[in-house]
This record gives sequence, structure tokens and C-alpha cells, in this order.
Amino acid sequence: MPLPALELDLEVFQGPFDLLLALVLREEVDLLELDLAEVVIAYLDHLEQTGRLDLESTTEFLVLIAALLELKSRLMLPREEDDEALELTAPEAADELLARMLEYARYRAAAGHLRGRLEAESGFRYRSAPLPAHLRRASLAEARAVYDPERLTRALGDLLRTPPALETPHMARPAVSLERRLAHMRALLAGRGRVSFDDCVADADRMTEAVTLFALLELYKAGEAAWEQPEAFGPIEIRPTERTPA
Amino acid sequence: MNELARVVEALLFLSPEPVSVADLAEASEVGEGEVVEALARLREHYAEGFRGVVLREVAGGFALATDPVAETAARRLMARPRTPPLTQAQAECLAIVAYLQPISRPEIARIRGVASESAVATLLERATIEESGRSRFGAVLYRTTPLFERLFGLSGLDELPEPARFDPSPEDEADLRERLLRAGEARAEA
Amino acid sequence: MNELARVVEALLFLSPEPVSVADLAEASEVGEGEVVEALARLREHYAEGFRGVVLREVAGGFALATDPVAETAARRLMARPRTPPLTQAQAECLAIVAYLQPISRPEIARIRGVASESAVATLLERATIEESGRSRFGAVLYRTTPLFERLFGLSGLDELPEPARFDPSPEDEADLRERLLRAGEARAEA
Repeated sequence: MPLPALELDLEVFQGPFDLLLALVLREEVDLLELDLAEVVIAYLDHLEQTGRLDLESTTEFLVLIAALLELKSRLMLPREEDDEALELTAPEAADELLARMLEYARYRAAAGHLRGRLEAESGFRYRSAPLPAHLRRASLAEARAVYDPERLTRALGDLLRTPPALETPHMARPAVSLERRLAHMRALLAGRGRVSFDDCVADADRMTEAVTLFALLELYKAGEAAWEQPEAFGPIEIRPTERTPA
Repeated sequence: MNELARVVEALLFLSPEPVSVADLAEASEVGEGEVVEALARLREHYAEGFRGVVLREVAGGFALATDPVAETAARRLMARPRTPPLTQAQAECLAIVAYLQPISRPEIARIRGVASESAVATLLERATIEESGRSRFGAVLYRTTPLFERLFGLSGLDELPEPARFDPSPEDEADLRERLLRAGEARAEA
Repeated sequence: MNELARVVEALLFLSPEPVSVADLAEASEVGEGEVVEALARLREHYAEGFRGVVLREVAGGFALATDPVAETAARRLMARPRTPPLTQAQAECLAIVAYLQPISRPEIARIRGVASESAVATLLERATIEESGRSRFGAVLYRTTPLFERLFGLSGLDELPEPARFDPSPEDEADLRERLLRAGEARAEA
């Protein structure tokens, strides 16, 4: 599916996706007003209707939507007087979006070049036979310490780590699964009744925190949990509702 | 073939990795100029299209490799799968590392717009890229390996085409901009 | 050289072991008579005394090998330890062998969660690890070499740093081998 074919019907915008991009670029649609989740949902609906997944256009979509999300989040950040890096005006944001599309296009084309090269090389094989025994011994006398033993210890540490794991098809392979975070939160809610969001993500990395937040939204949507955050940046209190499954 | 050319041929036959002119010269105890001459002689012998084995300049050195004419038979004899082709995600990550090395995974993800962990992990496992220290923010940095250059038939990284070659032409870029703007105007009139 | 002779040359070049006429014929999909003819042609090309590589008929078939003329240079080239940066796969395999030796390749693969043949082969090739008998199930066991200690600046294996610093859960009291296998199996399932 070519991306422009995606028709959107959003609160602040109605029309094809490429038009939306154009309007954002020309600042005729305010990125702050735009509900990007709706765009994603419209895209998913469209995929479902057409019934096939075109990786090329899906990748393009992901790149664009990720860029839009990042720009929007930067626009939404409170501006700090002394931090000019955070101040991004709308035209700058638009320029950056276009620059990013072009940068990605460059490496996508370079990737095509590399694949072609690998293909062209596929007929050449190198010899990987072991050396004759009498040549195999590297001379101890010529050996100097060139490696850091810590490299090994670090590798061992990597191997001791159990992955948060799971597999999703192709592109985005989140290291944290929504299902597991949902199960985790349901278990906490069932066990303790009320929990704070901090308890749900104790010692977790940022990815896990983000997915846990999604899990919380899912629970809320399903009517399984409600939450309160009395003050900005304060603790988030989560409690089960009556519909929580036992 | 003179004796030096014979020695160089034998060294290339034995060595599991491409050998640089400097290493060939040191092992043969002659000057680099003589090695270059011997390589030229060898190259005549191994002119592509006449032998089952060819002389190749890859990864900063010289190596012998089989001619593609033997690929089908080699596959049957060795019963060993070739390096699998790259997926689009792997190819993109590899292109980004090749051109921007050393580069961290978050930067790769920023350019691609999607998390790239599994593709990077596969490239690491196949040893086409490797770690190369850490950025000042503590992220692991990656670079390509000599194996990458060998698999892609590059004599060195400088043989990669200029990345600007892959950019959309100024016309295409202007086109893209205009296409977007036109769509916007059509919308405004509607 | 005709095409079949080229293919046969390539097959002999690739194979670490002598190859029989029957195997050459099967891989090239021709009759054995044709292979014998192609070998005769190759023999002319590889007449001893003219090349750095010679064609040998040995027990079990034909093989290419280096001519003794290159012996001294080959020794010089190979005597110098090759020490390019370790890839992640190589570092992991080497760490496993260093800390758990002696250990078999199937166990290394279980711990890493992926087949590790090429990394182990490279470490063997570079002589940082070596074979050390067989397990009671008949698998080859590996251990590190004195060269390994030299390249890592260790005066003995007891100087290997404690894993604790990079251990994600140093409070776990189980045996290191057991913990590594457990984590590896979890990774393989992921």
C-alpha cells in the first residue's frame, strides 16, 4: 500500500496521510493538536482491511510516525530558560522531519547497494582449512599482552544475564512483552490490592517502564484498574476495580 | 613463476585471512616492491576466467578464493550453507554502521526510526560488525570487521561509494517537497 | 583449462581433506572418467617445481598442498600471533572456555544459546584455545593455552578477574557453570 493512500479521519484533520504531513510541514496543522495514536490506529485498520503487509511502506510509516512522535514530545516538553537545546520551533521541527526522511532514504539506498554487493560476492569462497599441524603453533616468544582480561569478564557477565525475552515478527522486536507486563500487574493487583506505579517497575529499565505504562492503559481500558496521580510527577496509585478477574 | 611468486602463492593458500603486502614482505624477507611485483605475476596466472581459483584484493590484503564457476559443485561438496542473505533491516543497520562508524545502537535506531536490536544482534553474531568501545554517554559503539570487507569484496572501507551518491537528486528532493505542498494546496481549495 | 578442470581445482582448493575421484565426480555431476581427465590437466598446471602449490595424490584422493619452497616463509608468517580485536562471539566463547575449562563445544553452544562453530574455529586457529581430551560422552573438550595467558597478560589462570563486577546477580550462589547454562537455555527459548 503506498502511504498516500492512507485516508485519515481525525479530530483535527481529514484526508490522506501525505497531505497531513504537508500540512504539518507548513504548520497549517498544529502537531500539538494532532492525536498521533489515531493516525496509528487508522493505519492499523487500513492494514487489516487490505489484508496484506507491505514491509516497505510499513517501514516508511514507522519512520514518519516515530519522527512525528519525537517532535511532538519535544514541543510538549516544558521549556527551560537556560536550555536552548530543547527549544524547537515549529519550522525547525518541520525542517528536521524532512531532513530525517532524507537521511533514512540515504541509508535505505546504501543498504540496497550492500545487498547487491553481497549477492555479487556470493560465488567466491575462501579457504578455511586448518593450518598443517607443524605450522599451527604461534610462537610464545613473539606474544605480547594485547588483550584486556576484563573483556572476558564482561562477556561472562553478558552471558549470565537472562533476557527479558520474547519474539515478535520482523521489525520492531521489543525486549519487553506487553502480555508479561500485564500479567505482572494483574498479579500485583490481585496480591496487594493497591499498588503504586513505582512498585510495578521496581528496578526496571526504561523500556520496561514504558511498556508497563502501556499495560496500565490497557488495564484501564478493559476496566480492570483505575489510577490516581494527585500531583504532577507524584506517585501514581493504582487500584483494581470490581471487574478485575479473580 | 619465480621463486618469490611461488612463496607468495603458498602463503596466500595457507593463510586463513587476507594477508597484507607488508606481512608478505616480512615473511618472505624481501622488500614490499618485490612482493607487489610477485603479486602482479600471480595475478596474471590467476586471471579471472581461466582458473578455478582467483586472486582477490580484500580487507586490506590479498587472498585466494574460488571462482563462482565452481559455486554449485562447491555447495554440493561442502554441504555448508553460504552466508545467508541480509534482511532489509540487517542491510540498513549494516549500511549505517559502515558509513557512520563508530556508532551506537540508539543512533542507529534514531536513523531507522525503529528499534534495531535483533538486526544488530544478528550482525554481531555473524561477525560483520563488532563492538568498538563506548560513547561518552556509555552506549556501546559498533564498527565493521575485516570479515565484513571480505564478504562484501571490499579492499577497504574507502571503497564504499560516497553516501551522497544514494541521496535523492536535488530534483527528486524538490519534487518530494512540491508534491507534499501541492497536496496541501489542493486540500486548502477543497 | 576447461570448465571441469576449473571446478575440480576449486573443490580441491576448498577442501581441508583429500577428495576422492568419486566425490569430485558426484559434486561436479559428471562421470569419474571425466574427473580423471580433468585431474590430468590440473597435474600439468601444478607440475612440481613451478608453483607454490602442488597437486598431491594421497591416501583417499587428491589434495592441494604448499610446496616446501615456502616452508620458511610460512613459518615466519604463522609464528606471529594474530591478534585482531575479538568479536563478541569470540570473546564469549573464550570467556566460557577460560572460566569453565575443560568444556565441550555443545556446552558452549548451550550457554551462548547459538551455534558457535565459527568462533571456536577461529580461537583454535589463533591458538588461544586447544583440545584437551574428550568428555565421557565423547565430545572434544577445550582449554586455554599458554599463549592465551600471554596475550591477556596473565601469569596464571588464577589471575582471571572475578566475574562479580559484571555479574548481573552476584547474590546468586549457584555454581557458575550451572548459572551460565540456565541463562543460556532461557536465551535459547526467548
